[in-house]
Amino acid sequence: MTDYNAMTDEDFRAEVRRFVESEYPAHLRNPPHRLHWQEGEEWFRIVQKKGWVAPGWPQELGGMGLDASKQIILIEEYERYGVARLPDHGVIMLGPLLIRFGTEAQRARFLPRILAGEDIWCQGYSEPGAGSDLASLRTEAVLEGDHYVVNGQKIWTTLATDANWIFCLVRTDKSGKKQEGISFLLIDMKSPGVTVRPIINLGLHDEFCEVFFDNVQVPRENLVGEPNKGWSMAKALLGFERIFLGSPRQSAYALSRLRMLAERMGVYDEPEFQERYTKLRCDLEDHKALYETFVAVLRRGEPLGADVSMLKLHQSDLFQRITELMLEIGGENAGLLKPMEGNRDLHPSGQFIEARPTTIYGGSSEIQRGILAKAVLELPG
Amino acid sequence: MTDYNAMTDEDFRAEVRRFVESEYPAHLRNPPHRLHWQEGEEWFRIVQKKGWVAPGWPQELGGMGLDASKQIILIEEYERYGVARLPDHGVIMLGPLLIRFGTEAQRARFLPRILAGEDIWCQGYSEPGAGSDLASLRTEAVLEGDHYVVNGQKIWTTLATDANWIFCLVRTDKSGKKQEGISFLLIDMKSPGVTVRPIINLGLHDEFCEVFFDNVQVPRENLVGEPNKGWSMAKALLGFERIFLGSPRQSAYALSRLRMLAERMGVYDEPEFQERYTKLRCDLEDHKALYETFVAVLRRGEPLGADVSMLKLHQSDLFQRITELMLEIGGENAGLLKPMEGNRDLHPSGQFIEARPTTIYGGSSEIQRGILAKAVLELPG
Amino acid sequence: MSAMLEDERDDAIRMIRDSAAGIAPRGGDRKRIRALRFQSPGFDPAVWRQMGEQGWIGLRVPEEQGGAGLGMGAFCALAEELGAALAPEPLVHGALSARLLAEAGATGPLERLVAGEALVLTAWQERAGSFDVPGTPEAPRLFLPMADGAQSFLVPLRQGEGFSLILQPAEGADLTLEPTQDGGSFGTLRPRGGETVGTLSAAQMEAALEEAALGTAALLLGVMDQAFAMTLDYLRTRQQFGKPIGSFQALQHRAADLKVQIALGRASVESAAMLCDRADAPAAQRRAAIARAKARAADAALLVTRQAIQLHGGIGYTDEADIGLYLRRAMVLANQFGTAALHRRRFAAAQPEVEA
Amino acid sequence: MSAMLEDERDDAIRMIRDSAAGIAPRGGDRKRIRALRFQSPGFDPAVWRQMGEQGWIGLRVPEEQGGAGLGMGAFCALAEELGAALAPEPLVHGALSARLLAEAGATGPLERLVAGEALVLTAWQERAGSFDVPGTPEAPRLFLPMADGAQSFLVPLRQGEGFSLILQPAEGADLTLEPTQDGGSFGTLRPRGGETVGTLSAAQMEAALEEAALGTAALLLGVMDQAFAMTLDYLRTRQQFGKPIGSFQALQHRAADLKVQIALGRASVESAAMLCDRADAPAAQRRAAIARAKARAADAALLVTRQAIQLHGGIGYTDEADIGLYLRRAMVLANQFGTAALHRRRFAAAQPEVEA
Repeated sequence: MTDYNAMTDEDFRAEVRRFVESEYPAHLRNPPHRLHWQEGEEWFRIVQKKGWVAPGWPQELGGMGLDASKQIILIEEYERYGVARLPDHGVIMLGPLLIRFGTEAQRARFLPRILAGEDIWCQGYSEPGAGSDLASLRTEAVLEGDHYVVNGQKIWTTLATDANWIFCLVRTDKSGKKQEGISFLLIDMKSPGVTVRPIINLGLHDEFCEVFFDNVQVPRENLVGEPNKGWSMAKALLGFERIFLGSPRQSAYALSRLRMLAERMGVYDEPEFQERYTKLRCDLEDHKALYETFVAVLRRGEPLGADVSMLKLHQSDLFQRITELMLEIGGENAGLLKPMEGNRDLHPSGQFIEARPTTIYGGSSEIQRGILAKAVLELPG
Repeated sequence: MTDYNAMTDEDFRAEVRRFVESEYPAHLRNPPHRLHWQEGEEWFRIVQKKGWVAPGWPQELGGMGLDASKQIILIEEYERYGVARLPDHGVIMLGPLLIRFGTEAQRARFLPRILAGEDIWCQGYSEPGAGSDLASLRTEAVLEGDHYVVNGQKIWTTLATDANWIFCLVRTDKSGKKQEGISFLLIDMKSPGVTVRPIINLGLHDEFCEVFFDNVQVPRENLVGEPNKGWSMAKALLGFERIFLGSPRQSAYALSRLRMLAERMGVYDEPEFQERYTKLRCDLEDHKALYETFVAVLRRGEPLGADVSMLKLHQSDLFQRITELMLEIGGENAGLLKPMEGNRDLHPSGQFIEARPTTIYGGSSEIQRGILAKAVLELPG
Repeated sequence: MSAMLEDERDDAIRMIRDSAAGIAPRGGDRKRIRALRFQSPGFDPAVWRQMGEQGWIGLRVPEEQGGAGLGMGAFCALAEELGAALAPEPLVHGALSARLLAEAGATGPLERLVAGEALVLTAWQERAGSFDVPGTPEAPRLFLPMADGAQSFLVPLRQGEGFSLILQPAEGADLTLEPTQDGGSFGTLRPRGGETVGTLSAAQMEAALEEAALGTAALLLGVMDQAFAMTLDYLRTRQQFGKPIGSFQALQHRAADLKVQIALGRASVESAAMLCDRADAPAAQRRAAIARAKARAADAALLVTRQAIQLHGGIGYTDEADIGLYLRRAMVLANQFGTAALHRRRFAAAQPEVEA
Repeated sequence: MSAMLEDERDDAIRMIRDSAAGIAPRGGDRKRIRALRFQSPGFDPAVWRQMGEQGWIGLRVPEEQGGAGLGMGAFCALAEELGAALAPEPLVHGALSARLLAEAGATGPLERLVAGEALVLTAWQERAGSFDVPGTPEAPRLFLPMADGAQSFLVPLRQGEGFSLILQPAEGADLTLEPTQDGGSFGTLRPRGGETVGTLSAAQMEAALEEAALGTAALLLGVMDQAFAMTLDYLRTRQQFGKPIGSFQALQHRAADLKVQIALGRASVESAAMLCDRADAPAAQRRAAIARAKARAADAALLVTRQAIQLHGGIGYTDEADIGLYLRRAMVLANQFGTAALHRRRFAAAQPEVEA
């Protein structure tokens, strides 16, 4: 097995770059929406063959065993090349959780199937009544003998239609504070009583789903960790991945498309456009510099603080502002449903709509500001 | 006596215009700060001779007896010509309050002295602990025999150094809700125990003062209206004058100076400047249009609603944005304490500083947004 | 305008709003909107006929030519209501054609159009984001909304200082369609054949386009106003952290700022309409007011509808939430008949400097 | 840069911050600032000498020329601390002169300057809001800060592609002063006489000015950082409506947004300094990074200090509240060594397009 961590950063970066440049399917670069499993499976098989499915897992469990610093390089190079994100909740979210909190039996049962692409996992956290206020979730799991009986509804479940398993936060105790009494449960989506309904989003894509549980029987051994400790487990796993919500990739990509659009519309050389475009470029470069300071924290092997919220807050805002300028300069083309002239790079309305949810999902901008105010700025109340 | 209300709007406007153009002292046009009494007395005497000291008071009490519509025309023409505001709390605030809530004796005693320029009044509402939260004021008046004994402190008292009388909101009852137990008291500033301390503001001008009361004896007959009803009386008097906090004058004046500065700095014809300048011009014109809709309400003889808060909110924001652009294009000159080249029209830092408090005084922008949210948009809580 | 004329004008505006509520109720009928979108022709010809019966298509056409002879105040009020209702029928475009046909004296086609028996679209635009009419004979005409529902196209051809107007039947026309975000479509017409129905001066053409721009601003005003009303409802009812989210100060203050923008937009549109209805207003002043109104309405409508999505949270990003329909409509309307930037440049060119 | 060099750099930065705290403590000593403002020369020559003794004025001058030979990371850290402390001593301007004298090999004047025994101001600027050095012999030199405290002026005169440097004593100089908002002054010098002390290339001159621009950005970073810290304190303690005002969500969110701008400003300044300290960084990349940092710092510092006034409410508008001193300093620094707009144009010219 290759000890990637022993490689220099430069060598490892070159290795990743070679890999994607030679093997990544060209037609999948920078897709305009999250890929369904079937759309991206071709790439998954290439990654699988390379043994790179799970960058963060230990090598003895089939992962690459990369430290945070190397994982960032991997992702940077993927992003740079426009590599699509696959349904990856099994690798990114569930795997680390099982490795840290699961039983030996759970690890042995689930991890290999993730690596093999046999189980596709989705994440059941959000609920209709519990958006930004996640802890108020109400999907209930009642222990009856050897089974939990689950009733309730999840929403914003990314690509649930592709998944055969879902990991959920469920309420197992209604006494006490609302953060308590939440457990972490693994549910086979083929179980009777599970219904998935895709939600068509503003981009007219079916990326999100609702998942309904109607007296779904879940074997007791599918509970991960202790009962009623699900909330703290899930929070503990909010690790360095949080940095990626603030990655400059989306904005950098959008800015390059803004330029193409400006050239196509004949406004690129106008001083008014240049002024606004240059401001956005400066914002992006400063964002990259800020992002690097958080990467440096990870490189030093330190955990991220609550101030990482700044990254997501600023990147989503910047991404939106870039696409708003696209809409302004696109003229009537900004009203088109599809790309201009069949050219995917010229799609102001598509990029504009794609940017909308970034200030909502993954902790809305309002939530991020609240975190900053309280946890970082130590403001009262 | 002239019945001004019988004149057409056009005739009355022409009359006002003639008056200011022929009689207003040129050196007092558009002063960079509020004039002290001594600085403006010359103009007061001219107005007094004309009989125009109190536009809104009834003619039988020595006023012009103008209706709201005519008063607006008067003020529009004053503003257009750059007529300075004199210390006018007696005319604008106290007069109407005495006319509505005072006794015959109070009117007879105080109103003529205001018209004669013998009494200069200032307003004692704000306190150090009660800025935006005015109702929490603590200056106390305790009735002892025929006198109230007043102790406490007022702040942001405009031009208190010029005044010989102050009208105050004072607490006369500490039980009950904080809006209750407040009374309206007239205090002779020559009374023992009254101390005035000017506050130097950011513009290095002494427009505001602190006024201290140390066991000040105030005759009982100086109470206006019923005891403990001061709050509702003061609120009832917040009449159509609220529209003037949203007058386009400040922004229009600043915008004209922005243009002069841009020409002087050689950036006026740059497309980047033109774009931003034109946006500000559009903002101003739209503001004027919005302002006119409120003027129309007054012309119809109707009272202003809480939505008049929009005017102040937008005008102060616009004024500030105009002066921020001044600072940007002024280069190093924006750091100068005094006008450039001795030309009062070229003073970016001065205008910038002058714009700062407009989002703080007269109900801060935060307070205005709160009013809009609750009283106009009917949002909960 | 005298007080009496002003009262008459106010009455007309009130009446038109009331009658709009019958065909296109503000809050209601989004089921109809959803049923029509992404279908051909994207609107309901029966409703178009109703609009004709109401006299809306020819609202601005003089009474002696079969129109209602009303002012821009009434037209903007109507457009605002239709914007609020998301009505997909292309009233502003139809009214533009009606005005041009009336000015050119093309009685026959005008009659059918104002009756709602036909849709005539004016094929003036040759370049995205433009507001001028080159009138090039062979040049493709762009961004014709709901073009698959039109019976004919009115094609201006440059002739000296003015234009000759060609009426080309839709049948057999070289027309391609692209779907738009709001469920309608933009057609591209390669003009060919047709008959000349009259001539117009450049000034007539520009004034007509300006009215269409102002009408579009009014549509946008309706869009943002209704989107905001729906958002306020949501803020009052949606609970998070045990409270209605509208009780959170940060959202309250944002709502207040949006309200200011809407109020500015309304003041801007209505003052421009008022100016159009004053016979003595100079053309440059009218042009400046319209330009300002269109720029404000475009920017404010996009701001308000974007924020409406944000304030709706996750649900706002679903297609099934109606609030998204408002964002999509704003995206399509914002740049029609001139972008905000273009209109601000027109404003700067038309409006003499402020006096102060 | 190797890990070892990076550690050394970090140590130098830490040390410089510590030593700054001795002479110019962040939060403290605003009494000193108030005592000096609007007086001549607006700073304390004794403190200037102390700065010399600490090696600050010659921080960037090579050790073999009597300087400390430290990098821009250390210089920016120092400038940030002095900005936070509102120290009026013109360190960035003195350091600019030191660098130019060192590069020109003018040993004598350099020695006195870096020791803090004299203040030498570089009289390069001939036009407001400019960043170029025309070097016109007779042209008045503008915006010389604290010029009444200078012992001499360094006047660049255009000579072929480069400059000759004239050292002109302050005594007898034709110098006029105007007070500045922060209590200092700007001098205008009509150069006359003096002796040539060396020559410089245009590239040397530009690089030196760029360092001064970055140093000014660091000053601004300190100004906004400290103003924000004071504002947070105020938000935590000031009560209204029975609660600390910092518990109001609208103010919390605004504070969060300001924090983001400060963090971007810090990242921008520090990454530019890091680039300057990398021997292999191309000049265009360095120029772009500095331009970006100066533009960001200027805009962010004005935003933060403006909002600091607003968040302080009425008290923030009084001269006796220290928060106003920060706004005034930001007003003076923001446009020094190039405005934000100018630096963004420099960025656009220097930086190749983004790859994506």
